[in-house]
Amino acid sequence: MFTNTLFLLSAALTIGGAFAVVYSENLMHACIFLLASFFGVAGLYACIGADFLAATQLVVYAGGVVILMLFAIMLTGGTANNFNRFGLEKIAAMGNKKTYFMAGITAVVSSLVLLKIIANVLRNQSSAALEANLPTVERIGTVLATDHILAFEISSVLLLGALIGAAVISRPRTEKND
Amino acid sequence: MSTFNLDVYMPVVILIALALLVAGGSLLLGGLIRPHNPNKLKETAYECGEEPVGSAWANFNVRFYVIALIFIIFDVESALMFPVAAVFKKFNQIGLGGTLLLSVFSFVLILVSGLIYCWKKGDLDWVKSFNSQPQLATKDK
Amino acid sequence: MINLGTYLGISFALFICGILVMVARKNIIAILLGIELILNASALNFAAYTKFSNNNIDGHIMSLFIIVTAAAEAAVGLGIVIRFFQLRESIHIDDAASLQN
Amino acid sequence: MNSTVVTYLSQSKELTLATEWLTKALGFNASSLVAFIVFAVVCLIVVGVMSTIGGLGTYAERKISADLQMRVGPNRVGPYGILQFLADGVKMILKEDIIPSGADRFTFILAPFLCLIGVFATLAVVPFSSGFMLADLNVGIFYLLGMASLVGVGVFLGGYASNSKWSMLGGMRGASQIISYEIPATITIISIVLLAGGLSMGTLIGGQGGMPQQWYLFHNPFSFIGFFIFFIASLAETNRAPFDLPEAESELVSGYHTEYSGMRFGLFALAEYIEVFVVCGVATALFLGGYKVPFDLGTGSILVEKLGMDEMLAKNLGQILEIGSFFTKTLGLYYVVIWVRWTLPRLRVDQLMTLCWKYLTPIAIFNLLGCAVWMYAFDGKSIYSLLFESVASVAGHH
Repeated sequence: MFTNTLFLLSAALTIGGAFAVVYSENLMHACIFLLASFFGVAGLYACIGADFLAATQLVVYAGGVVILMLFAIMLTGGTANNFNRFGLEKIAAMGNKKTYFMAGITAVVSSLVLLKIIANVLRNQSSAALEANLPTVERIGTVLATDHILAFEISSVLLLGALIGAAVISRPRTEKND
Repeated sequence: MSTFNLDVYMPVVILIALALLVAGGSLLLGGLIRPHNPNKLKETAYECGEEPVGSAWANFNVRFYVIALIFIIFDVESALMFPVAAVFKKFNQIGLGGTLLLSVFSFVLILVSGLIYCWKKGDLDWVKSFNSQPQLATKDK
Repeated sequence: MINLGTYLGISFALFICGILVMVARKNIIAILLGIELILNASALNFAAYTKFSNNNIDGHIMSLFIIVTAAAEAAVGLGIVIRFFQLRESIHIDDAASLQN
Repeated sequence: MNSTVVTYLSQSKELTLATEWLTKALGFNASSLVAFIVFAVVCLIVVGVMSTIGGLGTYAERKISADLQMRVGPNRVGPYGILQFLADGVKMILKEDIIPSGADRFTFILAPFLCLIGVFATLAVVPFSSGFMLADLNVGIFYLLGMASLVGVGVFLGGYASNSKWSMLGGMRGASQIISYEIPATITIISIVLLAGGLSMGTLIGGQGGMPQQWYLFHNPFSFIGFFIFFIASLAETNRAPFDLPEAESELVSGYHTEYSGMRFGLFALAEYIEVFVVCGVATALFLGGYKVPFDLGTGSILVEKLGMDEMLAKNLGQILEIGSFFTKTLGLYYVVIWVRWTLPRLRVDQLMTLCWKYLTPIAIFNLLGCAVWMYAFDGKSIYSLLFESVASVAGHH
C-alpha cells in the first residue's frame, strides 16, 4: 500500500520533471525540474530496495551535479553588453520549430526501436513473487572490495583525470605580464 | 541477513509533506491577514537606497566553478568510499584487512594527487595575486 | 504495480525526454541536461533488472559506476562549456561548428 | 528489521491489540496503516518540538549574546522574555510579503521550500533514543548528507531569484561555502563509519558506550581530531559565525535573503536553526556516544533485575533517560555554537576557502587513513582498552 504510493509519487515526480525539462523555456527552471526528476529517480530506487543507490543519487546528483550546472549557468549567463541571456527573458538558444521537428522524428524512431525491445522483455516476464529487500550497503561494499576492485581503483583514476582535465580546461588564462 | 520493509521510508515522505504543509500553511495564513499594498519603489531590489543599475544576473568568476568541480569529484569519491568503509571492520575480522587497507590507500592517494596538483597550480587560492605581492602594505614605512 | 514493465516504461520515458532535450535544444548546457536524463534512465534500468531478474548485486555496481561516470562527464563537459564561453562569448551549439578558434 | 519508533511501540500490548482490532474491523492487514498513523503522530511531535527548539534557538542566541556582552537581552514578552520567539513569529506572519518586480517568481517562491524540505527530511534519521527514532535507515548517515545538500541548492536559488546584487553574491558564496565544507565533514564521517562498520545510526551509536572512554571521540587520536574538523565544517555548512560570510552584514547587507521579507524570511531562519540542531545531534551521535547512558540504564534491564519493575515501564524509563542524554549533549554543543559566534571574528572569503581546502580537507584525509591503519593494527580496539589491557598484563606478570 505505502510502497505503491511511494512508487506513484516518485514516478510522477520523475516523468513530470523530465517533461518539464523538455518544455521549459528557461534554463534555470529546466535545471530545477531536472532536480525534481533526480529526486523522483531516487524514490524509484528506494521502491526496489536499492537504498544505497537512492542515497547516492541524492548525494551525487541533487547535491553535486545540479549545483555544478547551476554554477555553470551563472558563469555563462551573459556578457557585459548582453545582460539577461537567461532568466526572465527567454534564453537565446533554447531551440526553434525546426529543431523540435527534428527532435520529434528522432524520438519517434528511437521509441519504436525501444518499444520493440521492451515488448520482447515483457512477453517473457516472470510473474514470480518479489523477493524481500535485503540491505544493500554491505553487499555492495563486499563486491566492490573483492570482485570489482579493479573497477573501484580505476574509477579513482577516472575521477583524477576528470578533476585535472576540467581544472586545466576551465582555469582562467593568466595574464602574460604577471 | 535481515530483510527490511519499505515502511521505513514512511517518515521521510511524511516529513517532506509536513515541510510543504508548514511552509505553505504559514504563507497562506499570512496571506489572509497581512497587508498587501505594493508600490513600484517597494518592489525594486535593495541597493542601499540607490536605484539598481542593470541586472544582477551577470557573469561570475570561474573560481566558483573550480571549487564546485573539486567538490563534486570528492563527493563521488565519498559515495564510492562509504560501502567499502562499511565493510572494513568485517573484512578485518576475517583477516582480509590488509588487502582492503592497501586498496583504500591507493584509491585515496590517487585522488589526493589530484588535490595536490590543483593546490600547486593555485586553483585553491581564492585571490591569486595575494601571494605574489604581500609586502605592499609594509613598503610605505 | 511495481514490476519490470513499469520500471522499463519509466526509464523509456526518461530516455525519450533526454533525446528530445538533446536534439531540440541549441544551448550546450541544456544538451548536457538531456545527457544526464539519458544516463539516469540507463542506471535505473540496471537497478530494475537487479531486482526483477536475479537479485544479483552486480546491477547496483553498474548503476553506481554509471552515476560516477555521469558526474565526471558533467564536470568535464561543463568545464568545456565554460572555456568555450570564454573564447566565443556564446553557448550556442552552432558556434562550436569549427574546431579551430 | 530496522528499528523505528513503530517497532519499539509494537513491543507493548496495546499497539498489537489495536492492530488486531483494526484488522478485524477493516478486513485487511492493518499493520501498515497503524504504522502510518504512529509515524504521522510522531512526525508531528518531532516537527513541533524541533520548531519550538528552532524558535527557542533564536531566543537563546539573543539571551546568550546579551550575557556575553553584559546586556539584558529580550525581557519583555513573558517571564525572562522567553515568549519572544512567539512574538517574532506573529510579527513575521503579519509582515507584508514583497516579491521584487525583477525577481524570478517561480524560483523565488521555491527556494525557502527547498531549504525547509532538506532540513525536515534529515529529521527522519536523527537518533533521539534507541526507541524514539523515526527511521533507522540502512544508509542513515549517507541519506542525511544527501538531504542536507538540498539546503545548498535552496540558498543558491534564493540568492539567484532575487535579482539583487547582494543576494546574488551571497547566494554564490553561500553555495560554494556549503559544498566546500561538505567534503571535510563527509570524509570525517567515513572515518567514523570505518570504526563502526555500518551506515545506519543504530550501528554508529551501537559501537559506543555510555561512558566517555567508550565514545568514538576518545577511540583513537585520529577520531579525536576528527571531531573538531567535523564541528568546524558543520559550523560552516550551517552558515554560522565565524563562517557567516553569505550573510555578512558589513559587506553583503543580509546575503541571499536580502530581498526576502516576512514569513519567507522566517522559513529560511527556521530551517537554519533546525539545521544547527540536527548538525549538533549528528556530532553527538557520531562522536559523543549519542543517546547512550552509562551502566546500560537505557535498556532498563538493571531496573527489572534489581527493583523487580515491570519490563515495559523500565524500558520506557530507560528511553526517557536516553532522550535526556541525547538532548543534554546536543544542547551543550548548541550552546558552544552560539558561544563561538560571539567569540571569534568573521573570516575573510579567501581565508575561508584556504581553511577548507588547505587545512581541513588534507587533515581529514590523513585522519581517514590513520583510522584505517588503527583499525588494521589494533583490531579496532580503542586506546582506552589497549591501555587497560597492557596495564592488566603488566599487573598479571608480577
